[in-house]
Amino acid sequence: MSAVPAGSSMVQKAVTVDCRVSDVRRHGTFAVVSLVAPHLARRAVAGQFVMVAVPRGGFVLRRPLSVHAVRGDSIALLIEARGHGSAALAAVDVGQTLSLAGPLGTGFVTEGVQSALLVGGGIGVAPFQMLAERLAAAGSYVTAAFGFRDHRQARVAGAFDIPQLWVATEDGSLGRRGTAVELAETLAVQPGTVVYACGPLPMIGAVQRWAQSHELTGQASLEAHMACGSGSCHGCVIETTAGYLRVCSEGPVFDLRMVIAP
Amino acid sequence: MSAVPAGSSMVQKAVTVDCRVSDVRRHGTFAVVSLVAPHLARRAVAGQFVMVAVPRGGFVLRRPLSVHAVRGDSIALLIEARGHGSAALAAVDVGQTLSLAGPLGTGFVTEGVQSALLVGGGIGVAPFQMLAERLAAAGSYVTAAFGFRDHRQARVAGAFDIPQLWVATEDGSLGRRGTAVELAETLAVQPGTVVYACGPLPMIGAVQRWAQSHELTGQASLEAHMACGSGSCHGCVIETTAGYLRVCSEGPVFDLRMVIAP
Amino acid sequence: MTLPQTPDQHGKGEVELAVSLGPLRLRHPVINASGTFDLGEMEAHYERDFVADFPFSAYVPKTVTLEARAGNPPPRVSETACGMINAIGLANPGLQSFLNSLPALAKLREPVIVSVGGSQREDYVAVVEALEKTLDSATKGSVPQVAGYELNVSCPNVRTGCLAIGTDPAETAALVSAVRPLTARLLVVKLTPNVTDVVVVARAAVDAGADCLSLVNTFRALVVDSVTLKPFLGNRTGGLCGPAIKPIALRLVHDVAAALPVPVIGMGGITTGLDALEFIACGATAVAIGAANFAAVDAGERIVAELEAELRARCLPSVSAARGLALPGSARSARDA
Amino acid sequence: MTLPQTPDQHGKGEVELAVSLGPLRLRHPVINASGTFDLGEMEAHYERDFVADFPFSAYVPKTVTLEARAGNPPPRVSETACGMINAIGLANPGLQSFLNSLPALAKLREPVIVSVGGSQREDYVAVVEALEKTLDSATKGSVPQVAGYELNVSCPNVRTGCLAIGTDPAETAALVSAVRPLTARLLVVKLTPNVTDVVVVARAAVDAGADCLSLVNTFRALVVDSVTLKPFLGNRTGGLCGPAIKPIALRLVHDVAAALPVPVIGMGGITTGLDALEFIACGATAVAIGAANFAAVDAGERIVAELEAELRARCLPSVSAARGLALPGSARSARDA
Ligand SMILES: Cc1cc2nc3c(=O)[nH]c(=O)nc-3n(C[C@H](O)[C@H](O)[C@H](O)COP(=O)(O)OP(=O)(O)OC[C@H]3O[C@@H](n4cnc5c(N)ncnc54)[C@H](O)[C@@H]3O)c2cc1C
Ligand SMILES: Cc1cc2nc3c(=O)[nH]c(=O)nc-3n(C[C@H](O)[C@H](O)[C@H](O)COP(=O)(O)OP(=O)(O)OC[C@H]3O[C@@H](n4cnc5c(N)ncnc54)[C@H](O)[C@@H]3O)c2cc1C
Ligand SMILES: Cc1cc2nc3c(=O)[nH]c(=O)nc-3n(C[C@H](O)[C@H](O)[C@H](O)COP(=O)(O)O)c2cc1C
Ligand SMILES: Cc1cc2nc3c(=O)[nH]c(=O)nc-3n(C[C@H](O)[C@H](O)[C@H](O)COP(=O)(O)O)c2cc1C
Ligand code: FES
Ligand code: FES
Repeated sequence: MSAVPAGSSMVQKAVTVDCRVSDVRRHGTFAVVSLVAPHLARRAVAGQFVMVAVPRGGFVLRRPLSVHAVRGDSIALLIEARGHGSAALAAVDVGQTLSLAGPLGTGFVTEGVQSALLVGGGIGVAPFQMLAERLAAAGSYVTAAFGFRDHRQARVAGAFDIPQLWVATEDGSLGRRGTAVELAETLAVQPGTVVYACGPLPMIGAVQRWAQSHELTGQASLEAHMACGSGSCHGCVIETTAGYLRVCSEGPVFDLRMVIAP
Repeated sequence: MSAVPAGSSMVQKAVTVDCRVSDVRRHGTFAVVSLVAPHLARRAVAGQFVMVAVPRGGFVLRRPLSVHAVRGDSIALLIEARGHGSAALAAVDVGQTLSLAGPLGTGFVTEGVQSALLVGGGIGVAPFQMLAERLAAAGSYVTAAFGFRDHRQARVAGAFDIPQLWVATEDGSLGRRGTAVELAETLAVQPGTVVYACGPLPMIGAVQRWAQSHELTGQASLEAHMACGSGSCHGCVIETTAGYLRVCSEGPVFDLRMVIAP
Repeated sequence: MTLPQTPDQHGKGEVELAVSLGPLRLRHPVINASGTFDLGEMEAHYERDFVADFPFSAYVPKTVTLEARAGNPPPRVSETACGMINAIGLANPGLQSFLNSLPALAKLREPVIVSVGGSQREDYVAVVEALEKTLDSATKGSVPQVAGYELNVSCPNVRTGCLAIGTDPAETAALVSAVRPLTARLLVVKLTPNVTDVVVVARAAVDAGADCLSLVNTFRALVVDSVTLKPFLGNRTGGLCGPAIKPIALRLVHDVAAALPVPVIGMGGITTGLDALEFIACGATAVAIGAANFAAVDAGERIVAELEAELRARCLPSVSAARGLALPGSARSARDA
Repeated sequence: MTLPQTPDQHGKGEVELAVSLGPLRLRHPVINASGTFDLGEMEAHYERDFVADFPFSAYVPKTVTLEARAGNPPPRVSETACGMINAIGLANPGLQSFLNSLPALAKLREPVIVSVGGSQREDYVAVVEALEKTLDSATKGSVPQVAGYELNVSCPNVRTGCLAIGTDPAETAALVSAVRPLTARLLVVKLTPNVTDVVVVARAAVDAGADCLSLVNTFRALVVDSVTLKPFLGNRTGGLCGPAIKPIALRLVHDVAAALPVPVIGMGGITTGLDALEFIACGATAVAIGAANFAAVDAGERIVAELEAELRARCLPSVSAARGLALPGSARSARDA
């Protein structure tokens, strides 16, 4: 398989660590879970993920979760209770221990970006806090356009601290009515802006078409069901212009143009 | 199957109830878990059990646990962490909810007993607190002989409040050295005493032989792996002089003479 | 697993739960699996009146054999990861006792499907013959409505017959051919998953006259005693069931429903309404609840309620609208509903 | 599960973990299952030096096929109750790429067992021939110690060959007969559980010259997409593995080990040392770890350590002393040790 690493190449190798939950904040069905993880905090690149063991019986696979933010020795995960596994993870309490393996996957490329537009939908926004901070630290001008189903889902925006953050909801119950891409459309975008997309595949497709029509380059972080999280099992492939690529090791960040979306 | 109910016939029918854990006391690897369960507290006969759902993922069967004691509106369970299920049950905390189905099974016959000797081994002692109280309330003179492996296991005796309670350990590390039956042997036993036995099958066999040699009648509470706990599945049979009988419905209390023990 | 949460769009209107197993109309698709719910015992042990308020749409008693069977030596059950294993060995009081118990079931409003087992063809024949005779001569109202038979050719826990029949298409066909002329009632054959190609056996049963197929019975399995390191069950091996086997059972139901035109009763690890719906999507007309009855005595009605809610949440107007959505030919998706 | 807790009585003395798979001596019985642990990827992603510090006693790479295979359309994996399902479809870069990767494995101290797959007999033959040629002509130290081959005739996720071979005793025998003359190395045949009688296929493989049998591969299964109610996996069906299947796998290993004189590599849902010991009690000489590698990258060494502790706790001096305790002939029990 001709692996075409599209995102930032892995800088640091992964470790498995037991981490103490130091803080939990809930925003609707989302939880921001902070963990004491000096090792991961030092190493992670924005866009990388950790494989987290579900702290309940009956589960055999870890769940991939993006690094949402790094704060000193801690990292934060932003978790949406979707299925059984994420529900158990979002329900952890302060003082509990989670087993994390990471950092894994390619990260976003943030070097030499003058202006960045972060387009996210639903839980896809998770890695954007860290990305926005890293971009800002590198001197980029950062704008974020988040799209949600409704005001309930939009509560997750409360977990973010990004100065230029715009929110839309599909039913118009909060912010502008429409999708994240429709929202982005309304923003004044400088030429040369790099687009960062994260969300369900149809949304990535919409971002791709929009970016192409505006002649913008971009990076997309994709989701897939994972087993190993580290290239062993070939379980997490998605279709790209370069054939099937593994989200866990050739991704999750890919060149936006490579993604084949419906 | 010619069912020969050997213990007290079921007086009250069972219900399924969610019960709040109101108190947990730990004695070594044992936990005394109190639950607010007015319905069960009113209905249960000493020797009956409840089927308790394991409050963790991955388990499909409930676990049978004897009613250890009744205190007002509450019942107490005495749980030894043996396998995965009982470990999860013994680890519950105050405020949690457990699902209980019961009371189930035959209870001990306590009527018209002048003098009672309770012989128990290991976790088999669980139902004896309630039994001792019911016997005492009915005017019986109660003596208990408990046998344990060592002083660690013997810590469970701390969960009991029976005036005439004697303890032996196999390694002599606490109380008399020897088995529960050897301990019983040393006690002055009046003719006509009713023997109540509860514990592993080999111990029941020893009690059986001893009772026979002293011409005492008795009742034995037996253990078996259960699925339904209420007669449907035929999963919990033990061999008796009347053939295979279901511990959950023809037992758990059987006439001591019926038991076929190694 | 997230469905669009727009309660305004659905939740309205009636969801049709009734289904037809051939000529047999069931008020909803959820029945009990043989050997896991004994109506008499449930009545005896629980406060609830299970006869008047029966949770399932048909009652399948424990498999009946010609002679009484004591069953296998204990231990007979053990828990495994997300599953359980049993080696009951068809313990049952035998045909005569079953016939005697029929009047006690007369008040049951739901139809009964009698599960029949045996070591050889003649045993099955004798049981069905005796039942037909008894039912034909019974005065109205003195016996329950026996709607059909389920031939259990798939119990892994008896040494002779049963599984030996169910793993062999010719034996299965011969058995069905022998029983078919004896009754006009619904003839169900309960298939074993312990075969290389379940469709071959299923087809043999249908070609020989079966009206309906039910699957799966349990998977032959073994539990090791962790202390002695010997087989834990008294019978050495047993049958695995419960959520652990659900994905295999779904595949088998899918294969049989895709290949054959008769209705299928799907089972294996169903504990929720969504599980039931998955079997229906794989082509099952009805589903049966086994081990889940042990976890909760009200599993049946909970699963029916959940199934209704799952259909509603997907704007599916009926069980039939969901049936077969996962089968090869089906272009529809629940998303289109 | 309670063992006598008398640390004074055991815990002393060495426990012999080494076992022999025919001529192949392994320092302990725990190897990896094909397709679940890619040494190159583990090295690339994790800080630890897995080559120098290899947790398993032999390395089984992902099944190699003659040509590169892209594998099945996604999604390819999903979690189930106490298990997981996969439909990778033998995605692998093909024989030539595998040959090119051999030097990178040269530093591995443990033997390699090459898993070989294909759609037809000729593919297997071509792969083994090419490997034999490469290995024979390689300068010492430039390639790893390839100790044998595992013929994968049991992958349920490819449309042609593989499972079609493994479910047919005659096809299996023909394949083994074709490969046997090509190599003096250990010839393992990996069996499928998707058959009526695994012993028939196992015997065919042994009679045709297999030195060793490994089992089980995954169970054909299906997961329904809860939103669309269509099959979830891109390949529709997949293979179930993990703790859910352990009781069935134990039974199959037990049956094969009881019937045939060759060593068996047991697998299916092993996540702890006790699980491994159960397979050994059922007659396995070695055991393989599959899905458990996904839950923890250090599963291998943890299981070896736990296995040693379990043996010690039962006063069993060696793995061999535990082997076969659960088999029909064995009068011994771990309690007697
Ligand atoms: C690189 C990466 C980063 C991620 N980062 C985050 C993050 O930061 N925060 C976060 O909350 N999530 C994140 N996710 C997603 C997260 O891993 C999954 O949502 C999570 O594993 C959900 O698993 P679960 O156990 O709750 O649900 P499961 O029960 O496993 O199902 C989860 C989801 O999987 C799909 N699914 C699984 N099985 C089926 C089925 N049978 N039918 C239909 N759909 C099915 C559905 O979409 C469902 O919502 C990330 C995923 C990837 C790959
Ligand atoms: C009527 C009745 C009343 C009871 N009352 C009490 C009580 O009051 N308190 C209490 O603590 N317990 C009581 N028990 C026992 C209790 O139900 C079991 O100990 C409990 O279910 C243990 O289950 P577990 O899930 O922890 O262990 P499991 O993992 O199910 O194993 C529990 C025990 O079962 C045996 N076992 C199961 N599987 C295996 C195997 N593969 N190999 C070897 N052994 C195995 C072992 O003895 C092991 O210790 C009672 C049992 C009955 C029948
Ligand atoms: C304890 C027990 C007893 C069973 N007895 C029978 C039986 O008598 N006849 C039969 O056809 N199936 C019997 N079965 C199999 C079930 O009917 C059902 O096919 C199987 O358990 C799979 O469903 P489940 O996973 O929902 O339990 C029995 C299963 C269990 C667990
Ligand atoms: C993701 C994945 C990929 C697999 N790939 C292969 C393979 O290439 N060749 C093979 O023989 N078995 C393959 N298997 C099967 C395993 O080797 C093993 O037989 C099976 O998973 C049972 O063991 P377990 O329950 O410990 O996982 C694969 C299993 C999984 C989960
Ligand atoms: S999850 Fe295993 S290769 Fe990506
Ligand atoms: S546990 Fe089912 S009959 Fe006793």
